[in-house]
Amino acid sequence: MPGDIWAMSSTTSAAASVSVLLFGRYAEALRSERFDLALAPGDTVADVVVRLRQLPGGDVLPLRPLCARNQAHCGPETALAPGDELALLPPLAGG
Amino acid sequence: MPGDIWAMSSTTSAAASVSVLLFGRYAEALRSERFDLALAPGDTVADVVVRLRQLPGGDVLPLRPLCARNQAHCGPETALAPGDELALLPPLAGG
Amino acid sequence: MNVAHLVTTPVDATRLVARVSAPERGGIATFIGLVRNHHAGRAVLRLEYSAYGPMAEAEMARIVEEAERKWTARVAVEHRLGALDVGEVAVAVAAAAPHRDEAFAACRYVIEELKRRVPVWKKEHYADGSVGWVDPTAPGGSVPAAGGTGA
Amino acid sequence: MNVAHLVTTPVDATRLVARVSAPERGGIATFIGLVRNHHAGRAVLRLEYSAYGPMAEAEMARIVEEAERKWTARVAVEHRLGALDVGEVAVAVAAAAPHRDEAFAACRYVIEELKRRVPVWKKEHYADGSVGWVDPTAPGGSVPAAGGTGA
Repeated sequence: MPGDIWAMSSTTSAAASVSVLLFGRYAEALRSERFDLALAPGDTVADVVVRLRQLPGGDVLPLRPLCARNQAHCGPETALAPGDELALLPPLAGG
Repeated sequence: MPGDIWAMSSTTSAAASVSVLLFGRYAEALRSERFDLALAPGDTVADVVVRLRQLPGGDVLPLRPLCARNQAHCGPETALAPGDELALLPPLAGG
Repeated sequence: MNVAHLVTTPVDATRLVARVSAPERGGIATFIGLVRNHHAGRAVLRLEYSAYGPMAEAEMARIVEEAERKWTARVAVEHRLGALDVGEVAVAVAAAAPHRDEAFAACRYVIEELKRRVPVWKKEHYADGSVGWVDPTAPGGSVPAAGGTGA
Repeated sequence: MNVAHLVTTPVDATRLVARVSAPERGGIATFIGLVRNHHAGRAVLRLEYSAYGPMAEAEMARIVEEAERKWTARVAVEHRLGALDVGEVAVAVAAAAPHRDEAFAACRYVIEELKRRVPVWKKEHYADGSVGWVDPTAPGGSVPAAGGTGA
Protein backbone atom coordinates (compact mmCIF):
# COMPACT_ATOMS: atom_id res chain seq x y z
CA MET A 1 0.00 0.00 0.00
CA PRO A 2 2.25 2.78 -1.21
CA GLY A 3 -0.29 5.37 -0.14
CA ASP A 4 0.44 4.63 3.51
CA ILE A 5 4.10 5.27 3.29
CA TRP A 6 4.01 8.33 1.06
CA ALA A 7 3.62 11.70 2.58
CA MET A 8 4.31 14.96 0.84
CA SER A 9 6.18 17.80 2.49
CA SER A 10 3.11 19.67 3.63
CA THR A 11 1.96 16.81 5.82
CA THR A 12 5.25 15.41 7.08
CA SER A 13 7.23 16.71 9.98
CA ALA A 14 10.81 17.41 8.95
CA ALA A 15 12.05 15.43 11.91
CA ALA A 16 10.67 12.17 10.50
CA SER A 17 11.15 12.75 6.78
CA VAL A 18 13.80 12.77 4.13
CA SER A 19 13.92 15.06 1.09
CA VAL A 20 14.48 13.17 -2.15
CA LEU A 21 15.80 15.25 -5.03
CA LEU A 22 15.51 14.08 -8.63
CA PHE A 23 17.42 15.39 -11.61
CA GLY A 24 17.62 15.13 -15.38
CA ARG A 25 15.68 12.26 -16.83
CA TYR A 26 14.67 10.93 -13.43
CA ALA A 27 12.86 14.21 -12.72
CA GLU A 28 11.46 14.17 -16.25
CA ALA A 29 10.07 10.62 -15.94
CA LEU A 30 8.68 11.05 -12.43
CA ARG A 31 7.42 14.57 -13.23
CA SER A 32 8.86 16.00 -10.07
CA GLU A 33 12.17 17.33 -8.82
CA ARG A 34 11.45 16.66 -5.17
CA PHE A 35 9.59 14.32 -2.86
CA ASP A 36 9.52 14.57 0.92
CA LEU A 37 9.16 11.05 2.25
CA ALA A 38 8.29 9.75 5.69
CA LEU A 39 11.17 7.73 7.03
CA ALA A 40 10.88 4.44 8.94
CA PRO A 41 13.67 3.58 11.39
CA GLY A 42 16.46 1.76 9.60
CA ASP A 43 15.45 2.94 6.12
CA THR A 44 18.31 2.91 3.63
CA VAL A 45 18.73 4.60 0.27
CA ALA A 46 17.74 1.31 -1.38
CA ASP A 47 14.46 1.25 0.59
CA VAL A 48 13.58 4.71 -0.68
CA VAL A 49 14.45 3.74 -4.25
CA VAL A 50 12.16 0.72 -4.04
CA ARG A 51 9.29 2.96 -2.98
CA LEU A 52 9.96 5.54 -5.69
CA ARG A 53 10.03 2.82 -8.32
CA GLN A 54 6.36 2.11 -7.51
CA LEU A 55 5.34 5.59 -8.68
CA PRO A 56 4.24 6.32 -12.25
CA GLY A 57 7.41 6.68 -14.31
CA GLY A 58 9.41 5.21 -11.43
CA ASP A 59 10.78 2.39 -13.56
CA VAL A 60 13.27 4.91 -14.97
CA LEU A 61 15.18 4.37 -11.73
CA PRO A 62 17.67 1.53 -11.63
CA LEU A 63 17.64 -0.55 -8.45
CA ARG A 64 21.02 0.91 -7.57
CA PRO A 65 21.13 4.44 -8.93
CA LEU A 66 24.01 6.79 -8.37
CA CYS A 67 23.04 8.75 -5.27
CA ALA A 68 24.19 11.35 -2.80
CA ARG A 69 23.29 11.92 0.83
CA ASN A 70 23.60 15.51 2.02
CA GLN A 71 25.56 16.44 -1.11
CA ALA A 72 28.15 13.68 -0.90
CA HIS A 73 28.15 10.48 -2.96
CA CYS A 74 26.85 7.45 -1.06
CA GLY A 75 26.05 3.81 -1.68
CA PRO A 76 22.58 2.22 -1.76
CA GLU A 77 23.03 0.58 1.65
CA THR A 78 23.55 3.96 3.33
CA ALA A 79 21.17 4.45 6.27
CA LEU A 80 19.10 7.61 6.18
CA ALA A 81 18.38 9.89 9.11
CA PRO A 82 15.47 12.30 9.52
CA GLY A 83 16.20 15.60 7.76
CA ASP A 84 18.64 14.04 5.28
CA GLU A 85 18.69 15.22 1.69
CA LEU A 86 18.90 12.26 -0.67
CA ALA A 87 19.65 12.94 -4.34
CA LEU A 88 19.14 10.33 -7.04
CA LEU A 89 21.54 11.09 -9.85
CA PRO A 90 21.14 9.95 -13.47
CA PRO A 91 24.40 8.97 -15.19
CA LEU A 92 26.65 12.03 -15.00
CA ALA A 93 27.44 13.92 -18.18
CA GLY A 94 29.38 16.97 -17.13
CA GLY A 95 32.51 18.33 -18.78
CA MET B 1 99.25 23.71 -37.56
CA PRO B 2 95.74 25.01 -37.20
CA GLY B 3 96.56 28.07 -39.26
CA ASP B 4 96.82 25.93 -42.38
CA ILE B 5 93.38 24.50 -42.14
CA TRP B 6 91.54 27.63 -41.03
CA ALA B 7 90.17 30.01 -43.55
CA MET B 8 87.70 32.73 -42.87
CA SER B 9 84.77 33.42 -45.14
CA SER B 10 86.44 36.19 -47.08
CA THR B 11 89.16 33.88 -48.37
CA THR B 12 87.30 30.61 -48.84
CA SER B 13 85.25 29.65 -51.87
CA ALA B 14 81.74 28.61 -50.85
CA ALA B 15 82.07 25.45 -52.92
CA ALA B 16 84.79 24.05 -50.65
CA SER B 17 83.69 25.39 -47.28
CA VAL B 18 81.18 24.79 -44.53
CA SER B 19 79.55 27.45 -42.36
CA VAL B 20 79.78 26.68 -38.68
CA LEU B 21 77.27 28.48 -36.47
CA LEU B 22 77.79 28.82 -32.73
CA PHE B 23 75.18 29.74 -30.14
CA GLY B 24 74.79 30.60 -26.49
CA ARG B 25 77.80 29.83 -24.38
CA TYR B 26 79.70 28.30 -27.29
CA ALA B 27 79.51 31.63 -29.15
CA GLU B 28 80.37 33.44 -25.92
CA ALA B 29 83.46 31.32 -25.23
CA LEU B 30 84.75 31.32 -28.82
CA ARG B 31 83.81 35.00 -29.24
CA SER B 32 82.15 34.38 -32.56
CA GLU B 33 78.80 33.24 -33.87
CA ARG B 34 80.12 31.99 -37.19
CA PHE B 35 83.17 30.44 -38.79
CA ASP B 36 83.49 29.51 -42.44
CA LEU B 37 85.84 26.55 -42.63
CA ALA B 38 87.61 24.92 -45.55
CA LEU B 39 86.40 21.38 -45.94
CA ALA B 40 88.59 18.39 -46.74
CA PRO B 41 86.99 15.45 -48.56
CA GLY B 42 85.44 13.07 -46.04
CA ASP B 43 85.29 15.61 -43.21
CA THR B 44 82.68 14.82 -40.61
CA VAL B 45 81.07 16.93 -37.91
CA ALA B 46 83.51 15.40 -35.41
CA ASP B 47 86.49 16.52 -37.56
CA VAL B 48 85.24 20.09 -37.51
CA VAL B 49 84.66 19.96 -33.75
CA VAL B 50 88.25 18.78 -33.20
CA ARG B 51 89.52 21.75 -35.17
CA LEU B 52 87.31 24.25 -33.35
CA ARG B 53 88.47 22.89 -30.00
CA GLN B 54 91.99 24.08 -30.87
CA LEU B 55 90.87 27.70 -30.95
CA PRO B 56 91.03 29.98 -27.89
CA GLY B 57 87.98 29.16 -25.78
CA GLY B 58 87.39 26.05 -27.87
CA ASP B 59 87.54 23.78 -24.86
CA VAL B 60 83.97 24.83 -24.10
CA LEU B 61 82.98 22.37 -26.82
CA PRO B 62 82.44 18.76 -25.80
CA LEU B 63 83.89 16.15 -28.15
CA ARG B 64 80.38 15.21 -29.16
CA PRO B 65 78.24 18.34 -28.97
CA LEU B 66 74.62 18.42 -29.97
CA CYS B 67 74.69 19.52 -33.59
CA ALA B 68 72.58 20.19 -36.64
CA ARG B 69 73.40 20.01 -40.35
CA ASN B 70 71.31 22.27 -42.55
CA GLN B 71 68.85 22.91 -39.71
CA ALA B 72 68.19 19.29 -38.81
CA HIS B 73 69.72 17.44 -35.88
CA CYS B 74 72.62 15.16 -36.84
CA GLY B 75 75.19 12.92 -35.19
CA PRO B 76 78.93 13.61 -34.89
CA GLU B 77 79.79 11.04 -37.60
CA THR B 78 77.69 12.88 -40.18
CA ALA B 79 79.72 13.65 -43.32
CA LEU B 80 79.74 17.27 -44.42
CA ALA B 81 79.42 18.54 -47.95
CA PRO B 82 80.60 21.88 -49.34
CA GLY B 83 78.03 24.57 -48.65
CA ASP B 84 76.59 22.83 -45.62
CA GLU B 85 75.53 24.82 -42.58
CA LEU B 86 76.73 23.12 -39.40
CA ALA B 87 75.37 24.37 -36.10
CA LEU B 88 76.94 23.44 -32.76
CA LEU B 89 74.24 23.61 -30.12
CA PRO B 90 74.81 24.03 -26.39
CA PRO B 91 72.45 22.03 -24.16
CA LEU B 92 68.94 23.16 -25.11
CA ALA B 93 66.97 25.18 -22.61
CA GLY B 94 63.79 26.19 -24.39
CA GLY B 95 60.30 26.09 -22.97
CA MET C 1 39.35 31.72 -2.28
CA ASN C 2 36.72 29.54 -3.93
CA VAL C 3 37.92 28.55 -7.37
CA ALA C 4 35.32 25.93 -8.32
CA HIS C 5 32.24 27.48 -9.86
CA LEU C 6 29.13 26.78 -11.85
CA VAL C 7 28.42 29.75 -14.10
CA THR C 8 25.65 30.78 -16.45
CA THR C 9 27.80 33.27 -18.35
CA PRO C 10 30.62 32.38 -20.77
CA VAL C 11 33.57 30.53 -19.25
CA ASP C 12 36.84 32.38 -19.73
CA ALA C 13 39.92 30.17 -19.46
CA THR C 14 42.16 33.23 -19.46
CA ARG C 15 40.56 34.40 -16.23
CA LEU C 16 41.21 31.01 -14.65
CA VAL C 17 44.84 31.11 -15.77
CA ALA C 18 45.23 34.54 -14.19
CA ARG C 19 43.79 33.22 -10.92
CA VAL C 20 46.31 30.39 -10.60
CA SER C 21 49.42 32.20 -11.90
CA ALA C 22 52.19 33.12 -9.51
CA PRO C 23 55.92 33.87 -9.82
CA GLU C 24 56.91 30.54 -8.27
CA ARG C 25 54.74 28.48 -10.63
CA GLY C 26 56.42 27.95 -13.98
CA GLY C 27 53.88 25.68 -15.65
CA ILE C 28 50.17 26.08 -16.28
CA ALA C 29 48.16 23.34 -17.93
CA THR C 30 44.60 24.03 -18.99
CA PHE C 31 41.78 22.03 -20.41
CA ILE C 32 38.89 23.60 -22.28
CA GLY C 33 35.85 21.50 -23.16
CA LEU C 34 33.73 22.88 -25.98
CA VAL C 35 30.30 21.92 -27.28
CA ARG C 36 30.98 19.67 -30.26
CA ASN C 37 28.82 19.57 -33.38
CA HIS C 38 28.56 15.79 -33.15
CA HIS C 39 28.10 13.05 -30.55
CA ALA C 40 28.07 9.31 -31.14
CA GLY C 41 27.53 9.85 -34.85
CA ARG C 42 24.68 12.35 -34.52
CA ALA C 43 24.75 16.01 -35.51
CA VAL C 44 24.29 18.23 -32.47
CA LEU C 45 22.80 21.73 -32.76
CA ARG C 46 22.93 22.90 -29.18
CA LEU C 47 22.64 21.61 -25.65
CA GLU C 48 21.54 22.36 -22.14
CA TYR C 49 23.50 21.66 -18.98
CA SER C 50 21.75 21.27 -15.65
CA ALA C 51 23.21 20.41 -12.25
CA TYR C 52 22.56 19.57 -8.66
CA GLY C 53 24.02 22.98 -7.94
CA PRO C 54 25.14 22.96 -4.30
CA MET C 55 26.58 19.46 -4.52
CA ALA C 56 28.24 20.14 -7.87
CA GLU C 57 30.09 23.16 -6.47
CA ALA C 58 30.97 21.28 -3.29
CA GLU C 59 32.27 18.30 -5.25
CA MET C 60 34.27 20.54 -7.59
CA ALA C 61 35.80 22.24 -4.55
CA ARG C 62 36.72 18.85 -3.06
CA ILE C 63 38.36 17.78 -6.33
CA VAL C 64 40.32 21.03 -6.53
CA GLU C 65 41.49 20.55 -2.96
CA GLU C 66 42.58 16.96 -3.66
CA ALA C 67 44.54 18.03 -6.73
CA GLU C 68 46.19 20.94 -4.95
CA ARG C 69 47.23 18.72 -2.06
CA LYS C 70 48.48 15.89 -4.25
CA TRP C 71 50.62 18.00 -6.60
CA THR C 72 51.36 21.26 -4.73
CA ALA C 73 49.41 22.92 -7.51
CA ARG C 74 46.94 25.76 -7.67
CA VAL C 75 43.76 24.92 -9.54
CA ALA C 76 40.67 26.77 -10.80
CA VAL C 77 37.67 25.26 -12.58
CA GLU C 78 34.42 26.55 -14.02
CA HIS C 79 31.50 24.66 -15.51
CA ARG C 80 28.82 26.38 -17.55
CA LEU C 81 25.11 25.69 -17.04
CA GLY C 82 22.09 26.47 -19.20
CA ALA C 83 21.76 26.60 -23.00
CA LEU C 84 24.96 26.44 -25.04
CA ASP C 85 25.60 26.58 -28.76
CA VAL C 86 28.15 24.52 -30.67
CA GLY C 87 31.63 25.91 -30.10
CA GLU C 88 30.90 27.46 -26.71
CA VAL C 89 33.04 26.54 -23.72
CA ALA C 90 31.30 24.11 -21.37
CA VAL C 91 34.11 23.61 -18.88
CA ALA C 92 37.59 24.95 -18.24
CA VAL C 93 40.31 23.86 -15.84
CA ALA C 94 43.59 25.66 -15.14
CA ALA C 95 46.32 24.11 -12.99
CA ALA C 96 49.55 25.91 -12.12
CA ALA C 97 52.54 24.26 -10.49
CA PRO C 98 56.28 24.81 -10.18
CA HIS C 99 56.88 22.29 -13.00
CA ARG C 100 54.87 21.00 -15.92
CA ASP C 101 54.55 17.38 -14.76
CA GLU C 102 52.51 18.48 -11.75
CA ALA C 103 50.54 21.02 -13.76
CA PHE C 104 49.50 18.42 -16.36
CA ALA C 105 48.73 15.79 -13.71
CA ALA C 106 46.61 18.16 -11.63
CA CYS C 107 44.72 19.44 -14.67
CA ARG C 108 44.04 15.95 -15.92
CA TYR C 109 42.94 14.76 -12.50
CA VAL C 110 40.43 17.58 -12.13
CA ILE C 111 38.72 17.05 -15.49
CA GLU C 112 38.60 13.25 -15.04
CA GLU C 113 37.20 13.46 -11.51
CA LEU C 114 34.77 16.18 -12.54
CA LYS C 115 33.35 13.90 -15.21
CA ARG C 116 33.22 11.00 -12.78
CA ARG C 117 31.84 12.73 -9.69
CA VAL C 118 30.23 16.12 -10.34
CA PRO C 119 26.43 15.98 -10.73
CA VAL C 120 25.91 17.72 -14.06
CA TRP C 121 23.62 16.55 -16.89
CA LYS C 122 23.54 17.32 -20.55
CA LYS C 123 20.54 17.38 -22.86
CA GLU C 124 21.43 17.39 -26.54
CA HIS C 125 19.29 18.81 -29.35
CA TYR C 126 20.01 16.92 -32.56
CA ALA C 127 19.76 18.09 -36.15
CA ASP C 128 16.88 15.65 -36.75
CA GLY C 129 14.74 17.45 -34.15
CA SER C 130 15.07 14.83 -31.45
CA VAL C 131 16.39 15.48 -27.96
CA GLY C 132 18.47 13.16 -25.81
CA TRP C 133 19.94 12.94 -22.35
CA VAL C 134 23.63 12.17 -22.67
CA ASP C 135 24.31 8.90 -20.88
CA PRO C 136 27.83 7.46 -21.16
CA THR C 137 26.49 4.15 -19.83
CA ALA C 138 23.83 3.80 -22.57
CA PRO C 139 24.57 1.90 -25.80
CA GLY C 140 24.13 4.88 -28.16
CA GLY C 141 25.64 7.38 -25.71
CA SER C 142 22.25 8.97 -24.98
CA VAL C 143 18.62 8.14 -24.16
CA PRO C 144 15.58 9.95 -25.58
CA ALA C 145 14.36 12.97 -23.66
CA ALA C 146 10.93 14.59 -23.59
CA GLY C 147 10.42 17.61 -25.80
CA GLY C 148 11.88 16.31 -29.03
CA THR C 149 10.07 17.08 -32.25
CA GLY C 150 11.57 14.27 -34.31
CA ALA C 151 12.81 10.67 -34.16
CA MET D 1 48.96 27.72 -42.12
CA ASN D 2 52.14 27.97 -40.09
CA VAL D 3 51.33 27.61 -36.40
CA ALA D 4 54.83 27.27 -34.96
CA HIS D 5 56.44 30.61 -34.25
CA LEU D 6 59.21 32.37 -32.44
CA VAL D 7 57.98 35.76 -31.30
CA THR D 8 59.53 38.80 -29.65
CA THR D 9 56.20 40.18 -28.41
CA PRO D 10 54.09 38.68 -25.60
CA VAL D 11 52.78 35.17 -26.20
CA ASP D 12 48.98 35.00 -26.01
CA ALA D 13 47.63 31.52 -25.30
CA THR D 14 44.08 32.69 -26.05
CA ARG D 15 45.11 33.49 -29.61
CA LEU D 16 46.56 30.00 -30.00
CA VAL D 17 43.36 28.44 -28.63
CA ALA D 18 41.32 30.43 -31.16
CA ARG D 19 43.55 29.17 -33.98
CA VAL D 20 43.01 25.49 -33.18
CA SER D 21 39.32 25.62 -32.21
CA ALA D 22 36.71 24.08 -34.49
CA PRO D 23 33.15 22.74 -34.05
CA GLU D 24 34.28 19.13 -34.41
CA ARG D 25 36.98 19.43 -31.75
CA GLY D 26 35.56 19.15 -28.26
CA GLY D 27 38.75 19.26 -26.22
CA ILE D 28 41.57 21.76 -26.11
CA ALA D 29 44.59 21.23 -23.88
CA THR D 30 47.08 24.03 -23.43
CA PHE D 31 50.39 24.43 -21.72
CA ILE D 32 51.78 27.80 -20.71
CA GLY D 33 55.36 28.09 -19.53
CA LEU D 34 56.13 31.18 -17.46
CA VAL D 35 59.38 32.69 -16.24
CA ARG D 36 59.75 31.48 -12.66
CA ASN D 37 61.31 33.53 -9.87
CA HIS D 38 63.60 30.66 -8.94
CA HIS D 39 65.69 27.95 -10.58
CA ALA D 40 67.66 25.21 -8.86
CA GLY D 41 67.45 27.08 -5.57
CA ARG D 42 68.54 30.46 -6.90
CA ALA D 43 66.40 33.59 -7.09
CA VAL D 44 65.87 34.66 -10.71
CA LEU D 45 65.20 38.30 -11.65
CA ARG D 46 64.81 38.04 -15.40
CA LEU D 47 66.11 36.08 -18.35
CA GLU D 48 66.95 36.19 -22.01
CA TYR D 49 66.00 33.63 -24.60
CA SER D 50 68.00 33.22 -27.79
CA ALA D 51 67.57 30.73 -30.60
CA TYR D 52 68.93 29.32 -33.80
CA GLY D 53 65.94 30.96 -35.41
CA PRO D 54 65.37 29.23 -38.75
CA MET D 55 66.03 25.77 -37.33
CA ALA D 56 63.94 26.43 -34.23
CA GLU D 57 60.90 27.35 -36.31
CA ALA D 58 61.49 24.44 -38.68
CA GLU D 59 61.82 22.00 -35.79
CA MET D 60 58.72 23.39 -34.07
CA ALA D 61 56.80 22.97 -37.33
CA ARG D 62 58.01 19.36 -37.61
CA ILE D 63 56.90 18.63 -34.05
CA VAL D 64 53.48 20.17 -34.67
CA GLU D 65 53.12 18.07 -37.81
CA GLU D 66 54.07 14.90 -35.93
CA ALA D 67 51.55 15.60 -33.17
CA GLU D 68 48.78 16.43 -35.60
CA ARG D 69 49.40 13.25 -37.57
CA LYS D 70 49.66 11.02 -34.49
CA TRP D 71 46.51 12.25 -32.72
CA THR D 72 44.30 13.82 -35.44
CA ALA D 73 44.77 17.02 -33.50
CA ARG D 74 45.29 20.61 -34.44
CA VAL D 75 48.23 22.27 -32.73
CA ALA D 76 49.67 25.78 -32.38
CA VAL D 77 52.82 26.77 -30.52
CA GLU D 78 54.71 29.99 -29.85
CA HIS D 79 58.02 30.55 -28.11
CA ARG D 80 59.13 33.97 -26.96
CA LEU D 81 62.66 35.30 -27.55
CA GLY D 82 64.56 38.21 -26.01
CA ALA D 83 64.39 39.65 -22.50
CA LEU D 84 61.60 38.42 -20.21
CA ASP D 85 60.63 39.34 -16.69
CA VAL D 86 59.44 36.93 -14.01
CA GLY D 87 55.83 35.95 -14.68
CA GLU D 88 55.94 36.53 -18.43
CA VAL D 89 54.92 33.72 -20.78
CA ALA D 90 57.92 32.02 -22.41
CA VAL D 91 56.07 29.36 -24.37
CA ALA D 92 52.50 28.32 -25.07
CA VAL D 93 51.06 25.25 -26.76
CA ALA D 94 47.41 24.66 -27.67
CA ALA D 95 46.18 21.31 -28.96
CA ALA D 96 42.58 20.69 -30.04
CA ALA D 97 41.14 17.27 -30.79
CA PRO D 98 37.74 15.59 -30.90
CA HIS D 99 38.34 14.17 -27.40
CA ARG D 100 40.44 15.15 -24.43
CA ASP D 101 42.78 12.13 -24.46
CA GLU D 102 44.16 13.15 -27.81
CA ALA D 103 44.24 16.83 -26.88
CA PHE D 104 46.28 16.17 -23.73
CA ALA D 105 48.59 13.72 -25.50
CA ALA D 106 49.27 16.08 -28.40
CA CYS D 107 49.86 19.05 -26.09
CA ARG D 108 52.22 17.08 -23.89
CA TYR D 109 54.11 15.68 -26.86
CA VAL D 110 54.72 19.14 -28.31
CA ILE D 111 56.11 20.68 -25.12
CA GLU D 112 58.30 17.64 -24.38
CA GLU D 113 59.68 17.48 -27.91
CA LEU D 114 60.15 21.23 -28.00
CA LYS D 115 62.32 21.05 -24.90
CA ARG D 116 64.22 18.09 -26.32
CA ARG D 117 64.75 19.26 -29.90
CA VAL D 118 64.20 22.98 -30.48
CA PRO D 119 67.42 25.04 -30.39
CA VAL D 120 66.59 27.71 -27.83
CA TRP D 121 68.84 28.90 -25.01
CA LYS D 122 68.15 30.69 -21.78
CA LYS D 123 70.39 33.07 -19.87
CA GLU D 124 69.30 33.72 -16.32
CA HIS D 125 70.04 36.85 -14.29
CA TYR D 126 70.14 35.99 -10.60
CA ALA D 127 69.37 38.13 -7.58
CA ASP D 128 73.04 37.97 -6.52
CA GLY D 129 74.11 39.74 -9.73
CA SER D 130 75.51 36.66 -11.45
CA VAL D 131 74.41 35.39 -14.82
CA GLY D 132 74.12 31.79 -15.95
CA TRP D 133 73.35 29.75 -19.04
CA VAL D 134 70.66 27.25 -18.17
CA ASP D 135 72.01 23.77 -18.78
CA PRO D 136 69.81 20.85 -17.76
CA THR D 137 72.85 18.56 -18.09
CA ALA D 138 75.01 20.57 -15.64
CA PRO D 139 75.11 19.67 -11.92
CA GLY D 140 73.61 22.96 -10.67
CA GLY D 141 71.26 23.35 -13.62
CA SER D 142 73.30 26.19 -15.10
CA VAL D 143 76.85 27.26 -15.95
CA PRO D 144 78.27 30.75 -15.43
CA ALA D 145 77.87 33.19 -18.30
CA ALA D 146 79.85 36.28 -19.18
CA GLY D 147 78.44 39.63 -18.07
CA GLY D 148 77.61 38.83 -14.47
CA THR D 149 78.42 41.42 -11.83
CA GLY D 150 78.48 39.00 -8.90
CA ALA D 151 79.41 35.48 -7.83
